[in-house]
Amino acid sequence: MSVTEIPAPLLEVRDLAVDLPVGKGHRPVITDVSFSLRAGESLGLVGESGSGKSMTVRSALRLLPAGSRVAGSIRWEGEDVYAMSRSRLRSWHASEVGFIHQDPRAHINPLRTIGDFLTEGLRASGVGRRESVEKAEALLERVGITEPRTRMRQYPHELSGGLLQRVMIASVLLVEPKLIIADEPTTALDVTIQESVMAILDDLRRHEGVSLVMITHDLDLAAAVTDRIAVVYAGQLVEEGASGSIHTEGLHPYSVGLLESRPSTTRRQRLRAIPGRPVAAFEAPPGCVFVDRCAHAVDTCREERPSLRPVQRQLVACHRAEDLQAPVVLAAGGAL
Amino acid sequence: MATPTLPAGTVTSTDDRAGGGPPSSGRALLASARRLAPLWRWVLLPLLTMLIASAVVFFALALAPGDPLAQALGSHPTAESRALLEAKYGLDRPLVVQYLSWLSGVLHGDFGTSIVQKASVWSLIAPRISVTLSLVAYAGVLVVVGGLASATLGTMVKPLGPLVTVVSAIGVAVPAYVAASVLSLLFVIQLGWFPALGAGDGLGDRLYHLTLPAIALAIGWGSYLSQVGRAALREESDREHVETARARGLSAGTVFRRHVLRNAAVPIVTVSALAVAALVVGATVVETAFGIDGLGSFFVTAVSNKDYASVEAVSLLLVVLFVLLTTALDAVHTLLDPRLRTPGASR
Amino acid sequence: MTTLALPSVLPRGARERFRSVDPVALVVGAVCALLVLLAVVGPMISGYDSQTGDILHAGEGPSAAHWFGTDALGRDIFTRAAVGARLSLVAPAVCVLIAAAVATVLALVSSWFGGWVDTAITRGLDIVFAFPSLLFALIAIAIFGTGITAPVIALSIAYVPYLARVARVTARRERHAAYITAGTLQGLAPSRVAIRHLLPSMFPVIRTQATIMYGSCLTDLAGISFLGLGVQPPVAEWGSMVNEGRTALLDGHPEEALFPGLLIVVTVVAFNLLAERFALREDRVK
Amino acid sequence: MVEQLTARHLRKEYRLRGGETLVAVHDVSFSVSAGDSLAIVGESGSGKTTCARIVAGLEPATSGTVLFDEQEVDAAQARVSARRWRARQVQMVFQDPYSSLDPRQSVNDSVSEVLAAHGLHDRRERAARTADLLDKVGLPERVGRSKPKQLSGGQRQRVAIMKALAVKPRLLILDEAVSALDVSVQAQVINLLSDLRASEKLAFLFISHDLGVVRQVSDRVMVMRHGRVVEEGSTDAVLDAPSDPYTQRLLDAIPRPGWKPVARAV
Repeated sequence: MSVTEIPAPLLEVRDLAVDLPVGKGHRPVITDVSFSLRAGESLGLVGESGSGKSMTVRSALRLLPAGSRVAGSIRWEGEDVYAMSRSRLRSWHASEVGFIHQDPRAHINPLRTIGDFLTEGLRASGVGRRESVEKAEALLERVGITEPRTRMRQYPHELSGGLLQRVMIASVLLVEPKLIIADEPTTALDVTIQESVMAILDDLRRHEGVSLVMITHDLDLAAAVTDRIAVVYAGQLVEEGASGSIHTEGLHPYSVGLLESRPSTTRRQRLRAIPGRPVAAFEAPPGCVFVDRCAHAVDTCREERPSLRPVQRQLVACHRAEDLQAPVVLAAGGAL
Repeated sequence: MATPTLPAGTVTSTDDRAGGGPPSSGRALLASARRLAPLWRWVLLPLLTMLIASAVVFFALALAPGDPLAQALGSHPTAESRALLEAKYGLDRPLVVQYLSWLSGVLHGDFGTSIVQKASVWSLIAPRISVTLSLVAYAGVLVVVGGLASATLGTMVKPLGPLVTVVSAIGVAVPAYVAASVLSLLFVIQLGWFPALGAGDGLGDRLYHLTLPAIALAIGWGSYLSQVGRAALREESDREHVETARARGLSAGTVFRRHVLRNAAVPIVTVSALAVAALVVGATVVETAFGIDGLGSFFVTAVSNKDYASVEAVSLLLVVLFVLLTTALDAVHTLLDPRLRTPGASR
Repeated sequence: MTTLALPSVLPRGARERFRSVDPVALVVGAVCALLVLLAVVGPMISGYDSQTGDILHAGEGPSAAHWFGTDALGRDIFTRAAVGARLSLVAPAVCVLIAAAVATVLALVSSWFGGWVDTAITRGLDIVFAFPSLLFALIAIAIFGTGITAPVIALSIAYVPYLARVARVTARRERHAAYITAGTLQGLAPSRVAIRHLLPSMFPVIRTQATIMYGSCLTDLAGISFLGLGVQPPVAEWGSMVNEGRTALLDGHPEEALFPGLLIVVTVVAFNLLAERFALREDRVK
Repeated sequence: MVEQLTARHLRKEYRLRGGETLVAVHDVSFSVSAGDSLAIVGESGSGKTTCARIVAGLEPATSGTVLFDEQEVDAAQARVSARRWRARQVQMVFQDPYSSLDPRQSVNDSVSEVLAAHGLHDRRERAARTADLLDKVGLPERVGRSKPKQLSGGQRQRVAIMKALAVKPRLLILDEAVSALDVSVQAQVINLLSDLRASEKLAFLFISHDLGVVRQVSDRVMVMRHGRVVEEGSTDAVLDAPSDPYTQRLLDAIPRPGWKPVARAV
C-alpha cells in the first residue's frame, strides 16, 4: 500500500472480499472491491441486481449478518472499522454515518409516530423533549416538508413513499453525519419525486460538505449527482473514475454496455443489449467475471481474472482496456 | 380445549400484513371484521353471533333424538304424567316460542329448569362459577407469566434458547389429562405435597388445592404462548426498522422495549386472550381429572345425563364469553396497531 | 469476523434455505413409522386380546409376560395401547381430512367469487368459530349420545374456520397474482383456473395447518374419551385408558395411565415438528 | 379506417370507506389501429394501469365503452366463446416477472394449456407450436422443461410474452412489462418486443412511467395525470416539444449529464 497523504480519506476500502453464511457453508458476495472517499466527495456505486453493491457498503459499515467472513481492510479516517470496540462502533453508527434505504417504510417502526421516530435518538442522548421536537420540525422543513407539526403526529402508513423518504433523510441529518449512504433511495419513487429527493441529497452535499455514497442501478442518475462512479459486477469493482468520464469514455465493456442498454429519451434507435443475464459473485466464471457476456473476450479473459489498473483517467479491470479504447469510445459517443 | 387447538401459524411467522410469509393465525382469525363500521364491528356483529349461536345450541338440543323427559318420567310413563310434565316445563309449546321464552329468561338471569336435577339451572351453576373462575384465573396467570417469561428469557439469554424450545415443544403437546396424571403421581403419590381431590375452602386452602389443576390446565397454552412469543420476538427483532434503531445507537434495552416487545405485542395478546377462553373449556377435563366440583365437571355430567337445560346454559355462557373475548381482542388490536385505526388509508 | 449481527440483510427465509440433511425430518419419520408399526403389528406380537382379561393377573406391574403390566381387569396394557392406537390415530385423521376438504372448498369459493359470497362464508365461519372445538364436540354428544362418531363430525366442523381462514388469506393473495389473471385473460375456463392453478396454491398452507390440527384433534378426541363420553369400554383407546388408569395410578401402578399418555405426547410432538418443517418449506417456495 | 381498439369516455370510480368516491379514470378516450403502438405514460395514481385493465376486461368501467373493430365487448363476458374471442383480441404482460407464472407448472405445460384452451387438441402440434414460440422469444428449448423458479427474471418475462403470443392476439398490453428488469436485460426484452411487433403484426398498448422506454417502443403517446389525459400525440412530437407543463416536468425529472435536480416542497 502506498503511503497515504495526510489527512487520511474519510472512508477507505481495500481489497474487500465478503462471504456470507448460507446454510452451513459460505458463499462469496464480494470478491474484489477497493475504493476510497474523501470528505465532501460523492461516489456512485453502480451495478445491477446481485452485483454486491449494497453488500459493499454494509461491509464497510460492519452491518453484516453474524457469521459473515470479511477480508481486506476498511478504514474510517484511518481507523480500522473492524477493530472498533462495540461501543465505538455504536457511536460511529449513531453520530457519523447515516443510512438511507430503498424502502423507508420498512425502516420506520409502523406503530410509532413520525415524531417518535425522529426524536427518539436525540432523547436517548439526553436532549430535552421540547428541544428535540423543535430540531426535528426544523429538519422536516429543511427537507421540504410543509406543516411539520402535523407530520410529527402522523403514523408512517399515513404518509406516501416520497414523504417517508424525506423523513428518513431528516432523521439522518439529526446527528449531522459526515457520510450519508443512500441505497437506491429513489428506486421505488416516481420520477418527479425522485428529482426532489435527489435535490435534497445534492444540496446537502454541496452546501453542508456531507460525503455521499449513492448506490444505484442507474448510471445516468449516478453520473448526474456524484463526483466519481464505481461500477460493480459480480462482486468485483470493474471500473472507477470521474463521473463525467465514465459516462462518456467508459472503458470496461460492462460499463459501456450498461450505458448502451439504457433507452434514450431523446432518440429512437435499436438498443445494444448485453447478452445473458447479470450474475452474482458465486456464479462468476474463474477468469474475468464478465467474460461470458463480453463481445471482446479473448482466451486470456477466460483464464485470468483482471485486476483494477489505471488506464487513461480511469481504473479498469479489463485485460483489453487499451485495445478497446478507440472503438469503445466511438460506441459510447454514438449512444449520446 | 385440553391443549391449544389454535393453528400454530404464529409459531413460524407473525406477519400477514404485507401478504408475505405464512399468515399469522391470530391476525387471520380476527381480520374479517375489520372492514366494518364501528357500531357493526363492536356491538351488532358480536350480538348477532351470540344470538345465532344461542339458537343453534337451543334448536340442536331440542331436536335431539331421545326423550328429554325420559328420566323424569321414570320407568312407567303414562300419557297423563307426560302431558303434565310437558306443560310444567313448557315443552308443549311451539319450539320458536320455547326458544324466545328461554332467551328472555336468560336475559333476566333465569336459565330454565333442569328436568334431570329437578332444580333451577342457575341454582346449580351459580355456586360452581367461583370454583371454575378461580381455577381459570390461576391457570391464566400461570400461562401469561410462564409463557412470557420463558419467551423473553429464551430470546434474551441465548444459552437458554434450546432449553425453552424443547420444553415448550413438549409442553404444548401434553394434554391436561395426561399432565394431571403425571402431576398426581409426582406430587400427590410420591411426594405427598398436594391433596388428591377437591377444590378446598377459603383463599389459602383453595389456592393450595387448585395448584396442581391449574398447572395441568396451564401447561399446554403456556407452552404455546412461549412458542408464539418467541417467534414474534425473533421476527420483530429481525425487522429493518429495529436495525435502524440499533444503528442509531439506542441501547439494547430501549430497542427491545420500544421496538421489539411493543411490536410483538399483537400476536402475544391474541394468544393470551384466546388462551383464557380456551382454559374455561379446558376446565371440563381438569375438574374431572382432579374431582373438582366446578362448572366444567358439572357440564360433563350434564352432557352424559342429557340434562339439556344445563347444557344449554353452560354452552351459552361459554359462547358469550368467547365472543366477548374475541371482540375485546379486536378492540385491543386496534389500540395496539395504528394502521388498523384508519381502514383503507394504507395501501 | 463481524460481531454486530443484523440478519435482516438477507431476505426472509434465505437463512434456512440451504440446510442439507434434516435430522428432525428423520426423527419424525422414525416416530411415525414406529406408531404405525405399533398399531398394525403390535397386537399380533403381544399375543393377548385387548378386551379379555386374566383376572388372576390383574393390576400387575411390568413383567416379561406383560411389558407394561396389566390393568384392573387383567388385560395386557401394551396390547390395549397398540389396539387403541388404531382408533386414536385414525379418528383424528378422518376428522382433519374432512375439515381440510370443507375448508379448502370454502376458501376457494370465497376467494374466487369475493363480494357477498365471501362475506356470507366468512360470517358463517365466525359463528362456528364462536364455539370452542371441545364445547362443540360435547354439545354433539349431548345430542347424539356418547360414542366416537358425533365428536368426530363435530370436531370436523369446529376446525373448519381455523383452516378456512388461513387458506382464504393465501387464496385471496394468489387470486390477484398475475398468473391467475393471465390465465383468465388467455381464455382458460374460470373453473380450470380456479381448480388447476388457484387450488394448488393453497395446498402448502393447508397441509401445514392440518398437520398441527391433527395433534390438537387427537388430544381433543382422547380428552372426550377421557371424560367417558367418547369411546366406551371395553374398547381400547388412549384417552379412555388414561381415565381408567387413574385408580391404579393412585395405587402406585401408573403404567395404564402413563403409557397411552406418553404415546399421545409423542405423537403430537412428532406432528408439530412435521408441521414446522412444512412451514419452513412454504417459506422456501416463495 | 377501422380502429382495432377504441376506448370511449372511460370513467372509473372507486368507492372508499366513509362514502367518498375516488375517480381513478376521468373521461379518457383513445384508440389503437392495427399494428400501431400507443404508450400511456404517467406516474403512480395517474390511472394508466386502470385504463389497461379496463381494456383487457379485468375491471369494468363505471361508464364508457371499449370496442374492438368497432364491436362493443361485454365486460361480463359470460360465454366461453366470447371470452376466447376477446383473448384473441387482447393479451396482457404484467410487471412482476415473479408472479406472472404458476410456480407449479413447467413452461411447456403452461403454454400447452393455453393452446389447448384455444382448440389445439393434438399433443404433437402443441409441442411443435410451443417449441416455435420458445424460439420466437429467444429462449433455448430446455427452458420449456423448467419450472419458473429455475428461471431468471428476464427469462420469466420472455415466457410471459410467449404465453401471451400463444393465443395469437392482435393487441398486446404491456403493463410496465420491462420496468422490473435489470437494465442490461431490459434492453434485450425491449428489442425483442420491437422485433415481435414487426414480425407478428401486433399492436401495442404500452403502459409505462419510463419515457426512455416509451421512446423506443411507441409511435404515439398519451400522458396521464390524476386520471386525466394531459397531452397526447406522436411520441417524437410529445417528447421533443411537450406542450403541457406536466409533460415538461416529467422530462426535466429524468437524470442526465449536467442534470440539476430541483426540490419541491410537499
